[in-house]
Amino acid sequence: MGVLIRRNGIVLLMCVELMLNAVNLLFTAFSTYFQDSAGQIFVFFIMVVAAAEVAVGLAILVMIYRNTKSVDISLLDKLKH
Amino acid sequence: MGNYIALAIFTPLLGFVVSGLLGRFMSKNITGIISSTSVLVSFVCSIILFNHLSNGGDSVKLDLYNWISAGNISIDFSFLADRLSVWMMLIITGVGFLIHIYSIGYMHHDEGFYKFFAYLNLFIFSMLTLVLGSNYVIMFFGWEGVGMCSYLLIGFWYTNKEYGYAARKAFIMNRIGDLGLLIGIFVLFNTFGTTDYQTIFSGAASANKGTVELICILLFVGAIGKSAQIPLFTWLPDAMAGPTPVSALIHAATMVTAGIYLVARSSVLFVSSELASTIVLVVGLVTAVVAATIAIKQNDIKKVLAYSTVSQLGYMFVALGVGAYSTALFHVTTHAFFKALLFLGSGSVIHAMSGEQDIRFMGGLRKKLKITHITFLLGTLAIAGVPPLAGFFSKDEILAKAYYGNGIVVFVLLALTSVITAIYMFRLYFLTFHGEFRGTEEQKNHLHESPATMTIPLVLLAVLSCIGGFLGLSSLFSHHHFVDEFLGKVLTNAHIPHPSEIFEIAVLIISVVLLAIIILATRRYYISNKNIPISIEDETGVERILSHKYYFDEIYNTVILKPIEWLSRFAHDFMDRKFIDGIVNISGKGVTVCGKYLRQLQSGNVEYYLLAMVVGVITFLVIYQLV
Amino acid sequence: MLGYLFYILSGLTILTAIMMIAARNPVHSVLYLIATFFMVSGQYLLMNAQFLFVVNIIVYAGAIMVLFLFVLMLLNLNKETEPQKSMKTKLAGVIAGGLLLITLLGALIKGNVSSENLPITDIGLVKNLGRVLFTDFVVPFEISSVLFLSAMVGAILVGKRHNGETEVISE
Amino acid sequence: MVLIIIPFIAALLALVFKDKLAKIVALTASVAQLIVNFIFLSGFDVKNSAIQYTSSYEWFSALGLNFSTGIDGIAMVMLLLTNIACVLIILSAWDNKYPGMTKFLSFVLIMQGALNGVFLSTNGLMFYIFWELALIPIYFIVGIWGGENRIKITFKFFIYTFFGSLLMLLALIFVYLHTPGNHSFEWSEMVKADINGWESTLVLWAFFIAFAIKMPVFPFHTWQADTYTVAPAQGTMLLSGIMLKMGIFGMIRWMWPMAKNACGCNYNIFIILAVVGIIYAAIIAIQQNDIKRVIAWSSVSHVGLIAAGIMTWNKEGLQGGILQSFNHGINVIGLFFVAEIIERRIKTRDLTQMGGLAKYGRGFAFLFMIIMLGSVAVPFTNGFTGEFLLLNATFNYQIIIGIVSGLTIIFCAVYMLRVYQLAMYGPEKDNGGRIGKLSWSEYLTLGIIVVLVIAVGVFPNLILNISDTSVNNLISLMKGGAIQ
Amino acid sequence: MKTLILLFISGIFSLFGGIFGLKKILPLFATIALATALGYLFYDSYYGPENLRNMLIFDNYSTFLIAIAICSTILITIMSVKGFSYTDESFGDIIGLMFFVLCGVVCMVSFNNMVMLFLGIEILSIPLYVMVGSNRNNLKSNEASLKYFIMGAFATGFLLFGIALIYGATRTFDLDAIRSLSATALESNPAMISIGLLFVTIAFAFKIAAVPFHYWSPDVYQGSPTLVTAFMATVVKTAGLGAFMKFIIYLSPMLSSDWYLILAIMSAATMLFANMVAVMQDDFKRMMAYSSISHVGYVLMALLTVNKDTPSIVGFYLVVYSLATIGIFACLLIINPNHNKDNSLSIFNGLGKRSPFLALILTVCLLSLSGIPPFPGFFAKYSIFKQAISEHLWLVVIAICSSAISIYYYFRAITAMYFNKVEAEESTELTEKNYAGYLVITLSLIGLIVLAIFPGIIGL
Repeated sequence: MGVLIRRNGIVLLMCVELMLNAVNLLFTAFSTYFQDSAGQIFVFFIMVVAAAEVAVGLAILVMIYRNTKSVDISLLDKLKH
Repeated sequence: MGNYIALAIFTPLLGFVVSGLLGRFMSKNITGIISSTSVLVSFVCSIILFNHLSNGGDSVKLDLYNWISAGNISIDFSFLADRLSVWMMLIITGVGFLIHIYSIGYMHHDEGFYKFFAYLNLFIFSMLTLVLGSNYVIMFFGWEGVGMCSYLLIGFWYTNKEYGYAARKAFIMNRIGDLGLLIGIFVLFNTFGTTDYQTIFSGAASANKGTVELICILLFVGAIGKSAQIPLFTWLPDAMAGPTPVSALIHAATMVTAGIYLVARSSVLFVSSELASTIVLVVGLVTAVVAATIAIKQNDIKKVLAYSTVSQLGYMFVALGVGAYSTALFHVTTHAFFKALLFLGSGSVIHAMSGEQDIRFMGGLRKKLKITHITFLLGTLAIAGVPPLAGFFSKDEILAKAYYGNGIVVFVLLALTSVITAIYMFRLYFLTFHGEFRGTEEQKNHLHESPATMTIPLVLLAVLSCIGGFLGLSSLFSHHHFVDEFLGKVLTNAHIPHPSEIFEIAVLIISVVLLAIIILATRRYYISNKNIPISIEDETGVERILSHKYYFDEIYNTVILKPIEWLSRFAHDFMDRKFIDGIVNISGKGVTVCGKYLRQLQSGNVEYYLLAMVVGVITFLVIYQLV
Repeated sequence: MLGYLFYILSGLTILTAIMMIAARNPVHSVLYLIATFFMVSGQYLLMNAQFLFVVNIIVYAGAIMVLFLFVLMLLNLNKETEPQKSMKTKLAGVIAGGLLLITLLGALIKGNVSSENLPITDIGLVKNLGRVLFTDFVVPFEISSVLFLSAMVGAILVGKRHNGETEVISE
Repeated sequence: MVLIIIPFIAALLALVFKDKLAKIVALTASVAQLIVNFIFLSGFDVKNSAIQYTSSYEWFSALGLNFSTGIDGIAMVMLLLTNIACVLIILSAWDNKYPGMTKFLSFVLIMQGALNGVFLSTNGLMFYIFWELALIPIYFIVGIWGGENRIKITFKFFIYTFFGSLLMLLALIFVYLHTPGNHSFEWSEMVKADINGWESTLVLWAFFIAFAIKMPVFPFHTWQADTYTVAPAQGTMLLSGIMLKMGIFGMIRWMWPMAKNACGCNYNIFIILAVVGIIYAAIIAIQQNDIKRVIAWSSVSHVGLIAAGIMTWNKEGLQGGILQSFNHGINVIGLFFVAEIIERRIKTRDLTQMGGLAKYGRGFAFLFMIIMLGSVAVPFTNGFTGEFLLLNATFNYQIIIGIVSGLTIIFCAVYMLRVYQLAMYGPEKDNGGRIGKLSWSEYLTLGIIVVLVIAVGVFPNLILNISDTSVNNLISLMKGGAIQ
Repeated sequence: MKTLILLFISGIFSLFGGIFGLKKILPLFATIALATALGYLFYDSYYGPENLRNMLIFDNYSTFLIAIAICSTILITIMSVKGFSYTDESFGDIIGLMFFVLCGVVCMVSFNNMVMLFLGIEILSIPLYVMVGSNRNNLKSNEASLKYFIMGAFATGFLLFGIALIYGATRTFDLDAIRSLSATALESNPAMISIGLLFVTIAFAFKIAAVPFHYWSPDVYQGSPTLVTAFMATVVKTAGLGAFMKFIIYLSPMLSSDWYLILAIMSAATMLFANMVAVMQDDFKRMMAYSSISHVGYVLMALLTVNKDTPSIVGFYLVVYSLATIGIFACLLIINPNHNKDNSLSIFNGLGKRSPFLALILTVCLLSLSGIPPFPGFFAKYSIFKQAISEHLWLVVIAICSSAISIYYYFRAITAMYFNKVEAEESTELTEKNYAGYLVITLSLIGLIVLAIFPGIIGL
């Protein structure tokens, strides 16, 4: 939900992380419930991906900030229609 | 014998090709001679055929090849020379030949000389096809062909805009009739499975009565167009735009009688259909009266003759309507003689007057144009019905048949028309040839008699006009009615009692007396009292209506032409552009408009995109759960 | 006992998460997020997923959040600079999110997930997980190296300062 | 097969050469094409109702697409028309100095190949492919060498007709899926497809709309007048002379047998539409001042009659329709070429700006006259026989319809004579435009047309015999007989 | 397997090549490497399907899709000689990333386990985010990158959630197991599995940009450097659609009619929406973006009916689509090598005169995309129609309508090339000779012609 109402790119990114965490929790719960370790392995991979994503995402944000001096996503509307 | 048919038909075609293609490289005389000769050949063939038939020979049939074959339709390109055809052939080629000769002189100064002769030959060819065709389709072939030639010849002097319009009008009005004829032919096909004359006529008796009536009416519609009957008669006076020999040949002697030929040809069908015959009678009668009255007030020498032609054609249709087919053909013959004579005579006058056609500017021509004058006078007497010239006998016969075949009303109206005919013809004659010359000085000095190529046909036709009547002497004088005897074998005449002798004598005496009175009265009115017609605008009452030809053209203009023009604009500007194309364009534009609005969805804002995505997910979830 | 702990932890997770979204200052958001991660780690522990518990704290709370903070500081964004969204957008966001939640819940409630107590197992131990990871899941494990490599290269490629031309085409 | 390949090769070849040489190459190719066509004709057995010269190669068998060709009588007439017309069209371009003449000619040749393909193909999908292929060159011809406002108009034309053909594709696939046994796009298999009830009606309508747009039949005609007007003369000739025959051919060869179980009542609607179109277009033609527009509308009117006649589905109507397709193709090419000649000389197509052209162009006036009369369907000319058969068919179908469509002979006379008169007759306009001498190519083109007009008028059986047996076969097929 | 390794190693080599300034030979190297990878691919597949611990399965089908992707990449690599002119120093990095994306593609289309699917998508996406933004000085590129990233991350959430739910219902990530368990799972946990499937579908829809999850696509296509756009439009689309198809084919027993209905709606909406909006576009790249969205709609239509023909139909479609798209983008790159100039349709004005060859190829490609016979695009589209017509007549009708609409915008470009007058400022000749670009367009033209004459050569 945070993704939907915040404009700050970094906070948006954090919200995405939050979402991933929620999914992680779900996986772990299922995993425990099923007595199946695959779920937890999956969580591990999600964490891997999340880390990679954050790295790239933050790099992009930095690049944007360097060019526009802002991380406000609603200012980005050069490309439309 | 079949070869003679082919020779008769195709020599003029050859003449057309030769004079049309090579004409411009040959001298005018040679062209004229070639094309005249081609018609002469046809004429000779006609005489041979006539001889053959009148000696009791059988009808000659010539099959060329199978023209159209599709499904049930199979049409042979074949010709049939029976008595009716050969009779018509004689008139066409005979009068045609004379007119060809005449044209050599008349058209001598025209640059389109060779073209003119080519067209004339083409016309003769088409006309022969018309009368010789052995089925309705071949006849229609010729029928359209003569219409086309008529179009070409009326518009011969194409640089004049009015002439062009006249030509168009003629063609289109003919086409209206043609449509009727064409549909008639379709019905014939439907009913008899063929259009061959012989098959149809032998099967006519067993055909459905109503269908035959329908066929006859449709055929008559065709005849109305071609023979310039009410309501499609207005083209004929306008057709006078063509060169005068054309008027003589096509619009007096031959083509316009194609309608008569058609009805006479189908006499088997018409005899048994009362309704159609009545329609023919009524139309013919009304036309005869109306056209005659209009002719009184015309000032153009050729227009007077044109209306006279219309009126005389009406006469013939009356004869057809009462079932006296050979009588109608008899009148066709005599009419061909004297009307051709009159037209050629008027041509000679126009030639002398350097193209002037208005009788108000003529007068006193008899001194300069002696031969023309005499021949024209003979023609006038003939058409007025002075015994014993040709017109008397044929008209007299029609009157008698009408009286005995139908009744007193028709008789009286016809007689009245006859009187009016005499009046306008003598008006014409006196205004043209008597009194003072009213043209310009220049025209006066230019007045001259026409060359021999023109006067010889005049003389020959005058002779024919004088003696033509003896082909069908009424029972009063002879028991030998040649026309009736010759044609009676192919035409199914209705049975009409022979007129009594008292009737004949009465008609003879009355007509002579009446004519004498008319001649004197018109002479007094126009020559002695110098009542020269005034311009149309100043006339009042009935005269005005007559001068405006009963406003036929105007009515057609407002009732038919204008609405069609309006409809055309409406259909194009509104129906097509706005409505039909509008729908097409709207469906196209709809897409672009949709595109225009839909692209607004793509606002460029990520938050909004995310939101939209979630909305999409929700929508699908809902669909998923609900459905 | 464990049951109560679960509810408390859950409550706190949700609370901190909401706080994170609601906080004006990005730095506060980060802090709330770290708190959330700790709560989640606690949940892992409750489920006896020890490996995940550790990794979560190290990777998320340790590495990722530090990265966040670092960038925030680097860009000097620790102010309430963020202009507020219009009420309408906010409302739309809330409603959309809420609806998503409701429909999801509605859909899932139909399913019959039995609510028996979770058995305590030892699959979450490092030893067990490691065995699975390096037997069954060795392929993805290896392949995730591609991911990391590309993320690294990418981050450098995008993030490094351009030398030479500095003109920015903003047309 | 050969007929399709020659033009394509020639098209490539023509591209290589410069203007003059390209013209020679193109003309040679088209004449060669015509000769090949005559060779086929000479070996063609008119008594044999089967499709002859069949050949088939696999193209994309997974889709049921084979390169199958064959000629029956109907196709033969159309091929003749196409190949004669293409010679005329290339000849008529001899005096034109378009920029990029070579490209122009190669487009014309591609078009010829595609059109031959359409008429030759006995495979449904191949038919469709060539059908579309024919659209592309004409799009460029009109778009590149067209007149004012061409972009919008070609766009509309293209999308409109493309939409129609997509419907046809739909119908073809639909029929394909109903062919017995292993599905096939071969014509002989497709006619056996078992489609009934409303499905059949759908197929019928899909085909009809596709073909009706192409022909065009009222009310799908709105692209036509504009496109004809804006296209360069040769483009218009291609469009009107040959392309619209694709629609007629399609109706006879594909629509009718494929949707044989559809209710006959649909044909009532079609015929009424066609007949309305006859009168509607004729009335509009009366008032147009652009000579090409008049001819365009007259084309709508004539085609309406052909469509109405065909859709009575009796032998006379079909034969008349085929014959008239041929005739109309020749006549309309002649008329458009006449318009082009006038435009070359006096730089306008506005009838009100013309007048008295006959004076300094007698030969031209004469040739124009015969072509015009052919269009008016005067006996001696080709138009007569066709219209006679067609009108007879409509009349037998329904008296009122026959009479109403018969009005065409009046209206046609009205507008054609009007054109002739305004252009050729009357006093000369003082804008200095005169016809003068025609060049040899102009004479040759018009001459060939005139000879054809008269020859077919006098011996219509030349054409009718070719298609006779095939039409019989088609009719017996529709009546449930077996194909031979 | 060997292919995957080869690709990865080549990627690393390229990275180093970039560092050590071997830019000149990098495209050559990359092309050779890709060709070798392609060779290995076929070599491996010759010995039958290869199963990698139930994680990846290289069968004919995935081999074919990988081959498409690699071939497309080869063409793009050739173009890259001039294509990345805006950046010199990171050239090697971009080539390397391209290889990594290909690794992702390999994982995606041959996945046999949800983990691999997830990892594949991420390996594909993360380098792409970077590539999109690789023109660092262009704000449009930056913006595109960020948008793509944010939305991509969001979509990843959906994918994970979906996988989690499927896991919850079936207790496994293995595709075969899911398939065999599906019957019991459907009984015991219908809601969970169906919603899980829906979420995964949505993630796929996002990746292939189907309406209404297409929002990122036009912006990103427009903002990216042209070559990256070409890459995304071909390789990434191929991968996304290939994976999605595999997903559907494997799990078809689990997919309810409701699910198919949603897919059908998505397909219809995609075709209509994309085509309608494309009509109004002035920017060529954006127009091509919508065009590629609309093609997704057609492919989705094919996926509605799963039978033995589906893979070959989709495969054929993808080949034709990729060839034409690359041809178009290559032409665009030749015409407008300057990445910072805008790509409005007017750049094509008078191209028919300026460069007939280029115009010809562009025309052929556009006609092929619009599905006009006898260009291969027609066969592709046609086979889809044929596939769908018996069950989804309404959808085919919509497809046909939208095809007719699509003519409109494809022909706008053609019109511009041939019919529009050249304005003075645009009449500049194409000075710079881009031989690599010409090579590429010639190759794609040959490919298209071959496919037109022998459309049967591609069969699985």
